[in-house]
Amino acid sequence: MKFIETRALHEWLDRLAQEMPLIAPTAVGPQEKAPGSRNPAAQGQQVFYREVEGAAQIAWDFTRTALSAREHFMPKTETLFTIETGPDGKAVLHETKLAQPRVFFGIRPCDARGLRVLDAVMLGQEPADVYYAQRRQNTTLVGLACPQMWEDCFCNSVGGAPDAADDVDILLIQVEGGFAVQVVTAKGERLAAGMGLQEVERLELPQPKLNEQFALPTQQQWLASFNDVYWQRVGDRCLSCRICSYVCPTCRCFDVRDETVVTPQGERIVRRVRAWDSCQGVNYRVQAGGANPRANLEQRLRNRFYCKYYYVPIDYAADGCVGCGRCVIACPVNIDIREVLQDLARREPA
Amino acid sequence: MIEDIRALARELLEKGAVKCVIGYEVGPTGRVRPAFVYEPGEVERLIFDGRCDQNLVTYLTRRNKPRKKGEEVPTTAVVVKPCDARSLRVLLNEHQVQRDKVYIIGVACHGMQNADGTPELRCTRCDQRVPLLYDALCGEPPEVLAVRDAYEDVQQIEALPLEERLAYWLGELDRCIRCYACRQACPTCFCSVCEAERDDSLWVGIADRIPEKAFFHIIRAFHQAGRCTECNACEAVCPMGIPLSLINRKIAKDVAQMMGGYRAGESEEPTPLVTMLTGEEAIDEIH
Amino acid sequence: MMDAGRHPNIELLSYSAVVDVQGYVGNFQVRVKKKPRYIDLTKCTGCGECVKECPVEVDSEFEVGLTKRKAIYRPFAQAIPPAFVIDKRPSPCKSTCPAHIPVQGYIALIGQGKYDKALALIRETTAFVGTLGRVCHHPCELECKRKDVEAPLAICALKRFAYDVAAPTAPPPAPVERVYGEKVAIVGTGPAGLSAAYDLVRMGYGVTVYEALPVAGGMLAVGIPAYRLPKDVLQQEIDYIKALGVEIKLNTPIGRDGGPTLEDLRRDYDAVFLAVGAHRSRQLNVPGEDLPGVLHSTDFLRALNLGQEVKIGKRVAVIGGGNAAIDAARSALRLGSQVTIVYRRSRAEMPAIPAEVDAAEEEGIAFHFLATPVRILGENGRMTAMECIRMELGAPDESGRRRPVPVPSSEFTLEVDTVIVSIGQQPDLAPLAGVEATGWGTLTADPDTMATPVEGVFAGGDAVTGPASAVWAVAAGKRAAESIHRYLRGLDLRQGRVFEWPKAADIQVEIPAGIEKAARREMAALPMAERKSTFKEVELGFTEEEARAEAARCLSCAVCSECQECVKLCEAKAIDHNMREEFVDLEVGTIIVATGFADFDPTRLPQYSYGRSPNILTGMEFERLTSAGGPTGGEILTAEGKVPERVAIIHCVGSRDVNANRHCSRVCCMYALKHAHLVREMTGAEVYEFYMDMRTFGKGYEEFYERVQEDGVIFVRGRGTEVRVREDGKLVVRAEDTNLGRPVSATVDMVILGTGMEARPDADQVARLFGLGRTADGFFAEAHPKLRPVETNTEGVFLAGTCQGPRDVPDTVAHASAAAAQALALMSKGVVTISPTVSHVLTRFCTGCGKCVLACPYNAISLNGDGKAEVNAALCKGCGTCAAACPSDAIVPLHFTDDQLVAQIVGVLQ
Amino acid sequence: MSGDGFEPRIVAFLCNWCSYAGADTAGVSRLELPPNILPVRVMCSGRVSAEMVLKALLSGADGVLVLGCHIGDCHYGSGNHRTVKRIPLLRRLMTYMGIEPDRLRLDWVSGAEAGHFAKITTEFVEAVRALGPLSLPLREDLDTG
Repeated sequence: MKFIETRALHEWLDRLAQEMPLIAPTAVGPQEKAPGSRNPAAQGQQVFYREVEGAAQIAWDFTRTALSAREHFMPKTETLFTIETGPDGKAVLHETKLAQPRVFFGIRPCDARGLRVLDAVMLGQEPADVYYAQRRQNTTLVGLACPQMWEDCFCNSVGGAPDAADDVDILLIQVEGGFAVQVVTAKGERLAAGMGLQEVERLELPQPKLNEQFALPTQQQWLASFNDVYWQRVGDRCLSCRICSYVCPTCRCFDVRDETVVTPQGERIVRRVRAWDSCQGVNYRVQAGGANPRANLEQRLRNRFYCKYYYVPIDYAADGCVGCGRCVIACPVNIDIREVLQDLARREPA
Repeated sequence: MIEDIRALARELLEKGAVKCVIGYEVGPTGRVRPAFVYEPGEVERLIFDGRCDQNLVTYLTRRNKPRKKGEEVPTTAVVVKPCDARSLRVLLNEHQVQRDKVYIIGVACHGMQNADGTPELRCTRCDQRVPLLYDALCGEPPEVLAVRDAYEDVQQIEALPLEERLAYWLGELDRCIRCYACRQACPTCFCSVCEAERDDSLWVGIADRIPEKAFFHIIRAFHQAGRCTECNACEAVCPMGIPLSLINRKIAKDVAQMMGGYRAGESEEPTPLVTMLTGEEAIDEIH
Repeated sequence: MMDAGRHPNIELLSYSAVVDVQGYVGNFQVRVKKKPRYIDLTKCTGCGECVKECPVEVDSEFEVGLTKRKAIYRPFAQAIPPAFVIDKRPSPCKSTCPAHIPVQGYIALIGQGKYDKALALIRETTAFVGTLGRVCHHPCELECKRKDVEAPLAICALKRFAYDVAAPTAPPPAPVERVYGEKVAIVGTGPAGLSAAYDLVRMGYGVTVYEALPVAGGMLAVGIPAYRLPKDVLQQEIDYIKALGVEIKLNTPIGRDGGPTLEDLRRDYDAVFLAVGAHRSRQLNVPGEDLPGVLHSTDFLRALNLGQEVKIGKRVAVIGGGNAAIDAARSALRLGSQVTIVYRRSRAEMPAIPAEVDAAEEEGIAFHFLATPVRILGENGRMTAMECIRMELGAPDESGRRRPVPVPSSEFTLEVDTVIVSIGQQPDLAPLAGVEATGWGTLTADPDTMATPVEGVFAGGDAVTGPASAVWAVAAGKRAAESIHRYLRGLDLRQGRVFEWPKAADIQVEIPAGIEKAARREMAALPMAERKSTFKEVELGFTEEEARAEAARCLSCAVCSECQECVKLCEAKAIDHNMREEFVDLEVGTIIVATGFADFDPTRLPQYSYGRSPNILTGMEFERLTSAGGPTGGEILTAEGKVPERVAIIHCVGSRDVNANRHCSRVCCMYALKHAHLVREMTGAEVYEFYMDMRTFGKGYEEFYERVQEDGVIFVRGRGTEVRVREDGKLVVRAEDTNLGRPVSATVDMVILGTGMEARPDADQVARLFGLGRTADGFFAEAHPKLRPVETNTEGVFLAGTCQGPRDVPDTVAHASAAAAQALALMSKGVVTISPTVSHVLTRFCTGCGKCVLACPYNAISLNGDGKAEVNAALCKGCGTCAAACPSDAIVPLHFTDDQLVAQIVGVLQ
Repeated sequence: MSGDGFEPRIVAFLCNWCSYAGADTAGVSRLELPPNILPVRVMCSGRVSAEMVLKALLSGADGVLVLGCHIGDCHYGSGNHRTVKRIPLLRRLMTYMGIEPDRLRLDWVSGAEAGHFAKITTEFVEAVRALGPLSLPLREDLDTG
C-alpha cells in the first residue's frame, strides 16, 4: 500500500503546478454573502474545479463542486475554429489549439465515473470528437475519495461508491497524517513516479459512511410509465430551467453555431462555437419548420429521467447517472431525482 | 392560517370551483416546495410558514393558456403573498392571466425567514402585509410594518468607483452558466422564446462569455423596467449565487425616481415605459 | 366660390368645426360640430330684411373693425352660402335665470323704447312678468358682467318696468285653440302650478288647476305682503293665464274636505302636476310654544292677505332669517307693533333678499343675530318673555353655511308678547296618498324632468324643493309642462333637453376697452312714514328715462338679444332661435386641410405704432378701404375724411424679422406695389415704399413693378424701422436707406403696413386633430419640400393653400388644384398604396402582453381573439416604437427589422 | 486628431425625420463633422431599443449616440417620449454595471439644426475620446482549449 504525507503531497502539487496546468477544487466568489440564505449557492463561496497555482488554493474539505468535472473536458463554450481575413484579403481558417498535458487533481469518484458517459458519446463511435479526445488523453485524473456519502448523495444506489477507484488514474484516500494512494492506470504510474510515494505495510483505510440504498425502477417500469400523468404532476412544479443539466456530470448535449464578431480593431471574424445545451430548454427539440415534439414542459422533464436511466444504458451500455446529488440540491423547486426513482420503482408494472 | 388555507382549498376543490390549488408543501427531505393539489383529500399537504418564499404566481402564466387551441382554461387557486400579488397584478395588466380563471388565496404575511431563522432581507424593507388583490384572505396581518425600501444595497454599489463596479459585476457574471433559472423563476419573464435564445443568435450567441452574459442580464433587467416587483425569485434560484436582485432593484429604483414614483404591480397602469407621456423635464440625463 | 357652393357634389358645412378624426386613408371617420346658425339654410333667401329691426350692433370682422354689423348678419357680401347667421353667445343673465328668461332681449327692446315688445318677449317665457319683476330674488343680477365695470344692471326692476308700462294697455289675450285632446290636472295655483298651466295651455292642452284656498296664486297671494306685491298685479297676471283657457277651481282641496283624491285626478285626467307648495310651518320645539301669542308666519301672512283679522301684541319677536320672516316682521310693523328679528346665524348667512333686510332695518326693525330661543315664558297663560341663548358659528354644515352652536351660559331674555315663528316650511303631503316623500318631508321627483315614481304624475315647486324663491317655482312649472307634453306625446323625457346651462363664471365676455362708467339706477321708494303705517307698495318703479338709461348699460354679452324681431320680419320663416349645435359624422376617404393663415398682428411690433393712430393701417385694412363695398365706398381717405397727400408703405412687417417671423410671406411685395399703384392712381398722393428687397417672382410681376416705378412711387431700399405719431397727427416714418447708407425719414398722412402671413394660432390643435406635422415657421408640414408638396405624413390628408406656407392667390389655386387632384387620384383608384414600412407580428413569439399596443402612437395594434398582437397595416406608419417595446422581438417593422439593424450596426463598426 | 491615435467609433442612431435630416443639412451646409460618427438610420428614435445600444457597445463601439426629434416635434407624435424614458434608464443601468455614462448620449436635433448636430457630435466624440476605448473582455478565450 502506498502512502504520501500531507506535506509531501502539497509540495508535489506546488511543483506540479509549475510544470503543467493543475486543475483542482478551489473556492470561488466573494466570501461575504448571505450565510442564512435558503439558496445554498448564495450562502458563501462555492467550490469549483479550476486551475490552481498550488496546494494552498485547493479546497480540501469540500463535499462536491458546484459544477462537475465535465466543464474541463467539454467546456461550456469552445471555439472550434475561426475564419479571419488574411493579409491578402483571402479567408484564413485557424483551428483551435489543442490541449496540453495537465493534471486534474481532486476529482471525486462519481465525477470521474461520469466521464464514462461522455467517453461513450464523444469517443465511442467514429469519428471521435478530436477536441474531447485530446483533452481526455492529455489529462491525468487524481481522484480524492469521499470520506463519507454526503447528504443527497446516492452513488451507492446507482452502482458507484464514495471511494471507487474505477475511473481515475490515481486515487487518494485520506488517512491519519496523509493519504493512501492507489495507482490505478499506467498513466497514473507515470505521474506517481514523481510523487515520492512511501510504501507501507498495512494501512487502516476508513470505511466511509454510506447512505441507505434504494432500488431503481426496472426497464419494464420505465416503459410502462412513459405516458403516465405522473410526469404532468412532477412537471407542475418544474420551472424548465437548466440547472439540473448544467450541474450534471453526465449531461453532454451541445449546440454548435457559426457567429460573426467584430473585434475592437474593427476586424470581422467568423467563429464556430460549441456550447452546452439542455433538453430542458423549450428550443432544444425544435425542428426545422417549427415543429416541437417536446413543446410541453413535462415532456422535457420526463426526457431527463428517461435519458439517464433508459436511453443511455441501452444506447451506450453505461450508467446514465452517477448519484452525485447535484441536481437534488440545486433544483430550486425540489424535484428530487431519488423521489422520482422511488415513486416509479413502487409502481406496479402495467 | 394553515387550517384556513386547507379548509378553503378543500371547499374550492369539492365545489369544483377550481381544478387545482397551488400552495406550499414540505418535500420528503424537509425542503419546502410548491405543491399542486387536485384532490380535496390531499389538502393536508398544504402548509404555510416563513419558509414559503417561492413566488407561485410564476406558475399561472402557463396554466392560463390553453394547452391546445380551443381548450378551455381551467380555474386555478393560488396562495399569494403581498409581494406575489404585485407580480400577479403585472400579469393581469399584461393579459397573461385571466382574472376569472384565478382564485387568489391571499395570505396576510408576517415576512419570510432565511434558513437560519433570521428575517429575509427583502421582507425587512417591505411595507405590505396584505395582498393588494385577493379573493379570500387567510390570517391576520401583523401590526408592525417594515420600513419602506430605501435601496441601501443598490446605493452601496452606486457609491463604488466605476472601475470597481465593473470588476464586481464581471466577477459575479463570470460564474453565470446561462442556465436561465433566473428567467424561468421570474413571474414576469414569460416570453415564449427569449430573445437571448433565438436560433439566429440575433443579439447574443450561444457562447458562455462575458458579453453574452452581460447582454442577457442587462436586457433581462431592462425588460423588467416598470414590471419587476422585486420578489427576489431570480436571485433565490441562481445556482451560482449571483446577486441578480441588485440589478433588477436598481431598475426599479430608477423607474420610481424618474417616472413619478411608479412601483410595478401597484396599479392597473402597465409599465410607464410604454404608457407615460410626460415627465421628460424630470429626467436629468437629457442635456 | 359660387360654383363650388352650387355644385351638386359639393356639400358645404359652413359655420362648422371638425372635432374628431379617426381612422385612416380611405376610411376616415370625421366628426363635425355644426354650430347653430339659427337660420335654416334651405329657407333663407339672403334678402336681408331680418337685419332691419335687429337692436344689437358689434364690430364687423370682415371689415376688420372699420364698420359695424348686426347680431344677425351675412359675414360678407359674396359669402357662400349667401345665407345669414345669428351671432348668439351664451349670456350670464339668461343662463343664470332658473326660468331662462331672455333677459338680454327685453333689455335691448326697452333700450329701444319697444316696451310692448319687451313685455311680449317676457311673456313668451312666463306669465309672471309684473310679479317676478317685484318679488324675484334675481340671481341674474349677481352674474351680470356689468358688475366688472361698476355694478350689475337692475334687471329685475327693468322687467317690472316693462310690465308696468306696457301691461295696462296691452290687449287681453285670446283663448288658445286646443290642439290635443288630453287634459292635465294641476294641483296648486302657485307660481309652479300656474306656470305649468300657462305653458301647457299654450301648447294646446286642456288644463284644470285645483286650489284649496279661496284665492289663486299660492304663496304669491297669501305669503307675500301687499307692500311688496300689490294684489291687483298678481290678479291681472292670473287673469291673463285664465284668459288663455286655463280653468281654476278655487276652494277645492285634494284628498281632504270632500275634494277629489289624487286617484280621482289620475283617473279623470291624462296627467297630473302636483305643485302644492310648502305651507306647513316648522315647529320651534321649545317649552312654551303652545302659549297663546305664538304664531307661525305662514298663518299670520295668510290671514293678513286674506283680509282676516289678526291680533298681535305690542312687542313682537320674529324667529328666522328667510324672506317669510322679513315679510312677517315688516307686516307686523305695519300693524303698529315694535318688532325684533331673532336669527341664529349672522346677517351674512340670512337667506332673505339683502335689499329686503335693508328695507326692514330702515323701517326700524331690530335684529338679534346669533341668538335662538330656548323657551317662551308665560304668566297665567299669557306670554311675558322669550328666553334666548347666544350662538357662535362653528364648522360649515352640509349646506355650506357655518353651523351655529350655543355659547354656554349666555342666556338672555326678551320681553315680548307675540312670537312669530318663521323657521321653515314643509309641504302638507298627508292628503296626497300614493306619492313618495323624501326624508325632508318633500315630494320625490326627478330634479330634471319633475317626474315622480308614479306613472303620469309630476311634481315641482316648493313641494319638491322645500321653500324656495318664486322664480325657481316658475322654472319647475315650465320643466314639468315640457315633461308632461313629452309624456303625453310618448316622447323621451330627456332626449334633446338641456338641463345644465353654462355656468356664468365659465362665460367669457370681453368688456370693450374704454367703456364709460354709468351708475346703476335705483327705484324711488314710498316715504318712510307711509311705509310704516300702510301696506302700499314700497318701491315705485322706474321712470321711462331711468329705464332706458339703465337698459343702455347692457353689455350685450350674448350679442343676439333673442328679441325675436327678426323672426317677425323673415318672410321665409327661416329663423329658428332654438336651433342647437349638431354633430355630423362623416365617412370620408381623404381630407384636404385648407385652414389658411393668420394676418400678422402688428401690435406685436410696437415700433410701428399700430393702434396709436387710425391712419396706420394694415394691408388688409387698406384693402377694405379701397373696396367699393368698404366703409368709404372705395375712396382712399384718412380717418379725418381727407384725401392723403403723402402715404408710406412699409414692407416685411412681421416677416423676415428675427423678432417676429423669419420667413418671407411672399405676397406682401406685390400687394404693397398694388397699394402704391392704387394710391397714386386714386389720390395722386406721394407714395414712399420702404422695402428690403423687391420680390417680384411670377408672371407679369416684374412688369408691374416697373409700371409702379413709372407711376412715380418713391422706393426707399431699407426696412422701415419706426413709425412715430406726431402731436398734429402726422406720421413720421424712419428707415435706413441702404443705397445711400444713411438714415432717412418721411412725414406722411397715412402708413400702410405690409403685414405678413403666419400660421393660425390654433394650428397646433388642427395639427393634432389631423395628425399633421408643422415646420419651424408654424405652418403645416408637407410630406416632402420638393417632391410631395401637397401630401402630408398622414396618408390621405392633403394640404391646400396658405395653411402649408405663404403663397399668393394663383399659387394657392394651383396648390389647391393639386390637392384636389391627389384626392381624386385616390378616389378614382379606390385603393391606396401605403409605404411598405409597417410592422408585422411573428405570432410564434408574441405573448400578447400588449406593450406594443400601448406604445403605438397610431392605435394601429390590437390584441386579437387569440390574445396575439395584430397590426392594422393601413394605420401603421412604421415608426418602430412597438418593436423597441416588445421584449420578445415578436413585432418587426419591415425594412427596419432587428436583423437589418443589427447587420447595420455590425456593418458600420467593421 | 489626438496624439495617442485613438479614434473612437461612435454608432449614432438617427431618426429619419429630424436628426437624419439634420445630419443631411449639416452636410449640405458643409459643416465640419467628426468622421467617427457611424450613422444608423431608424424611422424614429422610439425604434432604438436597449438591445440595439448594447449590441453596438458589445460589438466594438466606444460610444452610442441616439438623436431624435425634439419633444413635441416627433413625426409620430409620441415616439420620442418612449425614447426619453428608455435611453436615460439604460444609461443609468449601464453606469451601475460599470460602463462610463458618457458613452451613451440621447439628444434632440431637428432637421434644421445643422449647427446643433455638428456641435453634439463633436462634443460627444471628444467626450468618448477622453474616456478611451471601451474595454470589455470581447475576445476573451478566443483560442481557448
